[in-house]
Amino acid sequence: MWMIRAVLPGVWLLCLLLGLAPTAQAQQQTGQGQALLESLDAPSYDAKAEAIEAIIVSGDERSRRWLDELLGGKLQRHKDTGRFVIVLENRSRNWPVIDALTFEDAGEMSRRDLDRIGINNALRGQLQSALAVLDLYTDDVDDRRDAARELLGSVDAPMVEPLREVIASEDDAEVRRLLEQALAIHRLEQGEIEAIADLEGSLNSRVRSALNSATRSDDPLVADAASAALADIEQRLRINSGLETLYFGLSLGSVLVLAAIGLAITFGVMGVINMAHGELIMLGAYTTWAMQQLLPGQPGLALVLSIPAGFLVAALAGVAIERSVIQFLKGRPLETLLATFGVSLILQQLVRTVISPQNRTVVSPEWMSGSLMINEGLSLTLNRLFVLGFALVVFACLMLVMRRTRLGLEVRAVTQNRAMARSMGIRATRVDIMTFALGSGVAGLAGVALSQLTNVGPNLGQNYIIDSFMVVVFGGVGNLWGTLVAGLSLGVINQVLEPWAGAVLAKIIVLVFIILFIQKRPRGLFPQKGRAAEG
Amino acid sequence: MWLMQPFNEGATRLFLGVLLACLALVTVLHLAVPAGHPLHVSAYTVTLLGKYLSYALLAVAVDLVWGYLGILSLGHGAFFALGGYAMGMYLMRQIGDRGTYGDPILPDFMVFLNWDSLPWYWLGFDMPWFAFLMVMLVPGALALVFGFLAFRSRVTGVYLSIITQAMTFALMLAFFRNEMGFGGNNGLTDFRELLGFDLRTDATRLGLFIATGVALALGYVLCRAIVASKLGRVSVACRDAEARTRFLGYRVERFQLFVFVVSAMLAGVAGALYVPQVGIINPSEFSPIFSIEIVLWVALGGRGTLYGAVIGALLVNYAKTVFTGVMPDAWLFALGGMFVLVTVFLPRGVAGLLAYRFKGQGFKRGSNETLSHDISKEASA
Amino acid sequence: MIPSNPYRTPRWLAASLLSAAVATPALAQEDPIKVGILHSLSGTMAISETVLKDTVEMLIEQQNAEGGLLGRELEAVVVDPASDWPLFAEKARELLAQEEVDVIFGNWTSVSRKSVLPVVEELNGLLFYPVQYEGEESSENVFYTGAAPNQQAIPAVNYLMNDVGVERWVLAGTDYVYPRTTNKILDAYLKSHGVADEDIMINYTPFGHSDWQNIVSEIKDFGSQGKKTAVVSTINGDANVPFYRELGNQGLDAADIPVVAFSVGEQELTGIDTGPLVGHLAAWNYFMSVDTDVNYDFIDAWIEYTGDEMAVTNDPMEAHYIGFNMWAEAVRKAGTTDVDAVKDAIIGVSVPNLTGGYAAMMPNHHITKPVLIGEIQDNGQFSIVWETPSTVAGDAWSDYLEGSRDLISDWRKPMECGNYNVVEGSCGGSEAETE
Amino acid sequence: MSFLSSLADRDHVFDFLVPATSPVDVRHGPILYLEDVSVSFDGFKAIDDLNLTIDDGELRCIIGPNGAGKTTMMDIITGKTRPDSGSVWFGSRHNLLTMNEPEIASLGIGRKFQKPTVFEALSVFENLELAMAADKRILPTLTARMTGEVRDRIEEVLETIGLEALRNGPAGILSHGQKQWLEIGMLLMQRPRLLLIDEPVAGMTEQEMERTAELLTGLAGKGKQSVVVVEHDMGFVRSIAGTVTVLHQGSVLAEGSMDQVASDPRVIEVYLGADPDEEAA
Repeated sequence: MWMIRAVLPGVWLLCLLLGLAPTAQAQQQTGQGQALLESLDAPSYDAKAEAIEAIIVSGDERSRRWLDELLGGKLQRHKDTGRFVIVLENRSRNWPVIDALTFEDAGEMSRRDLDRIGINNALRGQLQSALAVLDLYTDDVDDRRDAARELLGSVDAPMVEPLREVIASEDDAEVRRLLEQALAIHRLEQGEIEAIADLEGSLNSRVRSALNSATRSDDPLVADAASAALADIEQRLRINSGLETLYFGLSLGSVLVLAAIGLAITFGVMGVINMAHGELIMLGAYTTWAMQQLLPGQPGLALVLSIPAGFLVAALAGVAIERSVIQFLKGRPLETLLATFGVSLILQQLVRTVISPQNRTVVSPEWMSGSLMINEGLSLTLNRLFVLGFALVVFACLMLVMRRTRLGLEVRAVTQNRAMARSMGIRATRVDIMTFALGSGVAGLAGVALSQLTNVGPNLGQNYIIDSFMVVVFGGVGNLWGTLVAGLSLGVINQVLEPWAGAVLAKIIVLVFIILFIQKRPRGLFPQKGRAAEG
Repeated sequence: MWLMQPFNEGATRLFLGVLLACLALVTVLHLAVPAGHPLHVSAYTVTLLGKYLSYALLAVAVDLVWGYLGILSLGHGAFFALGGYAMGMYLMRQIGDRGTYGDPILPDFMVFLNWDSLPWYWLGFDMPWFAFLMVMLVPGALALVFGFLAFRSRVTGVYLSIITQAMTFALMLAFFRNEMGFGGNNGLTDFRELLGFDLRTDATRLGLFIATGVALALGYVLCRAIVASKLGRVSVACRDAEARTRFLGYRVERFQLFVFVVSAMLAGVAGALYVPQVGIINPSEFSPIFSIEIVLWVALGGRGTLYGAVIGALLVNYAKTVFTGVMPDAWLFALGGMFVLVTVFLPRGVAGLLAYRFKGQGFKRGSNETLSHDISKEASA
Repeated sequence: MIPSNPYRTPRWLAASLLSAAVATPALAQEDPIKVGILHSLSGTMAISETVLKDTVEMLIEQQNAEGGLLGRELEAVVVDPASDWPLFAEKARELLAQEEVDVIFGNWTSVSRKSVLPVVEELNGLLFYPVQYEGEESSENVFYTGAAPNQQAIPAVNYLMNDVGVERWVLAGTDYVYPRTTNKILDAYLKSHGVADEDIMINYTPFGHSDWQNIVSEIKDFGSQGKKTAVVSTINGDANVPFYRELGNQGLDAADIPVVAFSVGEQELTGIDTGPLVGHLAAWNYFMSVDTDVNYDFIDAWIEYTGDEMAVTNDPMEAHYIGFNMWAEAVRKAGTTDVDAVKDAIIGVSVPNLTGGYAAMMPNHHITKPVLIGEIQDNGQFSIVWETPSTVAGDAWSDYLEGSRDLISDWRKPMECGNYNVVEGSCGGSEAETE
Repeated sequence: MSFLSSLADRDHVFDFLVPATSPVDVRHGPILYLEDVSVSFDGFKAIDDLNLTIDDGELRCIIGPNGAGKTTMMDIITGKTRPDSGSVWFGSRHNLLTMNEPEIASLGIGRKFQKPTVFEALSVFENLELAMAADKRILPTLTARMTGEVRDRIEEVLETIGLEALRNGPAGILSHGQKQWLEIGMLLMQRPRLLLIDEPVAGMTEQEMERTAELLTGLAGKGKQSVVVVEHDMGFVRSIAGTVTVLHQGSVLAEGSMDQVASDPRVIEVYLGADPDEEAA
């Protein structure tokens, strides 16, 4: 293994520089290609490694494609004919394939007859860095940066010289810095103490690994220097981790807020204890899944579309619930709790029987996966970042609706004095429907967001219903601001506790805290004061 | 003597009569009628009924606080489970060296988690009297502390319901932790004998069934006695017009606390009777969903009429048994539908229906239209 | 549905609880062989267990197509324990006492097995348990067709240690008995192989844990200490999706810190976007991608049965496949479905598994299995990167726990003991007095 | 020596043993005494340093437009609401601000709500029974028995409020006026020193009003109860005479006989002129 790691990318780089790269002379006898691939189809991974090396050296222009497909596990071989093919789509039983040598369409083949040319993590790692080297020559700066980052910790003797030249010709400072560090790590591995200077202050985890292993070096000087550099890095990391925890907290909080805000309306404003709220969230999530099924291949678009769709579906479901159950339970909130609990059971089992008891896959679009790098040590996961933003937007919109629109006015009127509102010509029933639809719709939105974070399955709802109630009650029933503050603060508290208390204990502590808090402030963070609130 | 009061009530006499008759009937049909005969009641059924009865006792406890005190506790499962754990710990100690590892003191799960000695809170549970005492004291103590805090600061209506839910939820998470020393998710199981009786014999099962029935009868009488006393009337007063009751000079919070604790203890007893019959106790009994279900039994049977709670508990659980057997894939529809229909169309539950027939003592009070008052109050909370 | 179900009478609604219960005679139907299926169809475990119910039903169908067993029809008796542990015990009792089934296939979680165990032992039934579990148990009436720790965890760790060169270990699991025990065994095993204390990080999370931010970043940090690091995950079902998503988003790819999971199979992956997970590992005794004809036939049959082109198979399904065939074989051998006869007959029975080899029932009621390590592919399948040269026999009592090191289990006469203590030379514990 | 004899004397009550609920001390005249009381909800001043003195045995009417703070004032006296500032004394011994509702109630301050609140699920008889002045701790309540004298007392009150016939019916079925009376009856059962009565004749017929008027005037008097009536109905107020206090925006606007206040220009202005914070509170 080690040997290959050493040789592989270097060789690749060398032949690039010697100019026999994918533009090289066209030795197009498929014979050679066949032979190269034959050698790939070897039992041992060492043999495979050598084969890969051979492919690289061959400078065959198809090699890049081959390596990519090999990496993706799509390069396969027909058991009987021994023909090499590239699988295009490998989900059902018969797979469309193209010829691996000519890249021409080869119809469909049954997965029974195909042998995958397997690689393992070790090989994968090396292939990646090999391909990374290639990317050093693309025009896109970001690709070059990623490539350079990929090379951290995988530089070796034969690469050093060529890399130097690359650095010389590289115009992007960031890429240069990264490559310098890559070299430095290599030099450090050779025991060069000066190398440490180049690594100081880098928060990149691979750099830290390198330094860490350097601290175990036999040369005491190197060891000390390394640990010194490390200490400095750790220092910076501490600040980072502080920020990180805060972000974690806010992100968890935003989830809680999203889940609870719909409840804050149905429960806080209408006084309806909707136990099916969780299932409405679930419906939103399933809508996202459905949209992605309808629009295969473009998860991003599907996700965007499912925002209105999710809202609608959940809202309609809400209306159905309101008409069929809740309207009969006016002024009996605790009864609504019981009835809607029944509804939630039904909805869950409905999903199980109609769709499936299994979880469904919801794909994250490109622009929502990965993370936004603030610095080498601190990066914010994109999906959560989006959810956080989404939560705030939803909240803002709700505030607008409640404060600025006719509906909001009527809602507040009806909740404060039904009879009075009626006599002033407000159609209370209609308002009820609208309010409940609104709350449910928001739940649907929560579902859409949650589909990006967690399971989309029949149990999705149950996992959030209790937390949601906690948040609303903690924040003060009937107060949207309360819900926002409560959700975010609970999230942060939880995440701050977690590192030293552990996940379970943290949650318990939070619950106990809520209980005690309610003792102190029986009406939550932002209670409604005055006689109106009294029984 | 106030405890004897209920025996003068027609309704109570009727209820006790039916209950005891059923106990006798089942016993006879189980012992006298030969197996295979269509009228034979199998040991399986007996245990099942025993389980239902312990649920019924639990429902009575909940109805006492919800029906008569207007406190909707979504955390009574916690008291039930605590009682169950107290009993479970006793049963675990009874296993002695017959566990898989043959350790004379430590339960199996402690052995393979490398506990070298019993944690302090397991001490004494080898003595039945102590364990049975704990069955009531532990839930009682929790109720006392929790209730004291809650009622003192006048947490009412929905707020109270939600924090009771928080309480049981927190306890569930806590008991899931293996460090707690209660067997974590697996809980306590593999029980062998209770007071020297082998739990795996039908005779013991019948005994447990009868014991549960008697416990239910006693619990019912106790609750009726409380309800029929002046204290019961004060509770109803607290339920319907808390402020007014205060201005009459009653310390509402103390009355609430008293009834709450009594109810918690009853729930504990129910749990203790439940465990040896189902053969396992684990944190899932703490789950808020279970507590909500209990409330549903009461609502379905008819809130504010103790016997209604009993009917509700029996009906729902029987239905559950039947459905999960007859329509495994669809039983949740049936159950869910049942809850919806009853709450919407039978606001007074099954008891409401019965009430049209008889109009005896104890049927009048606490029927639902009189509840509208406190509920609209809860609405504003 | 269940023709012989006593509750079928619509009377139940009208009739009071007792009278109806009284009117439920224990019908003893002679003709069909009754096979009880005890898997949750609702509640949290339905996600994993429903397919197992379908699997057994399919196997029964096939068996009947081949003319049943001993010339008798097979008949499935399905009940729903609803992921509710006490209900498991109750339903087991119903199956054995009321329905008088001849064998039960069922359970997933350890706790459900533990709650069923006393019932099965008391009523002397047969239970085939298809899921990998923590070991430390051997019952006369239970047959463990899933993997014991030495058939999954230990080989996986060996692979990581020797082939991947991992030196630093994160043992992450859901807080219940299976991960606890497995991690204890692994901890002991790793230490015995010279892994230092500070190179092992153990972490437990509650069921359905959905917020992994902190833990993943801890792992990330733990992994940046200059030693090759791997995560051994015993995280249970539902919690995996958010866990893997977080891994992907925080940029921990398999090349840096591989995760080897013991509870994530094809079924679970259907709920995950596997794109970011390519290269992470799982250790099982069967993968859908196993390249044998018997497996392809099984898959085809399964797709036929479910009518879903995308339907996937997984390890517990294979376990049921093996268990069912073993039981059928034993019944043929014994010429009767009588429990005791079958119990004796089944030891030593060996049937083909789906990976091209054979599975044999050991005297300790565990079976022999090959151990496969697979890497997750972008299509939700695993590509097998390593497998044990030969099959491994399941070990009821781990050699790495001092509590059970000296215990062995052998249900053949004359020993007939699930926990024989070779040091004291006595059969300590449970079965001693029930003989 | 006298100390020893006092020890011997079993009826002697030591000062330090005198409980807070000892008879109210009215030697200095006023039985209720509010000074500079202020309270505000979310910035809105419901009571704005209010000063009010009720003499022992006095019958006092308090009028004022909505939002004048009448009900809030009652809340403060009965301990339901705590003022932001000011002091409230019952007699010259009891500082009401240090007590909770039950304590205040057992001191002998009874309150009738604006909206008649009786225990609708309980029978009229039971309503009165609960109101009865008695040991209201838990165990005594649990074991309480219906004695002859209790029964007599209840019958007596039933008579006063004219509900003998409906004795056993649930209070829920009573008419609005009857509920008002029942509530007053419950106050009487408490044997209070001070009665706070909020809008007693709201929704009553003429005759009912007259009966109520008699009832109230009958109650008040030296050594008996002092009565504070909050009422909108001028006719009724005039009919029961007594001193009238006009509240406006949380403080006293005018005080005196009905005729005096009726002729007071500011009062007229308040009642006729549109009030800025009509809907407030």
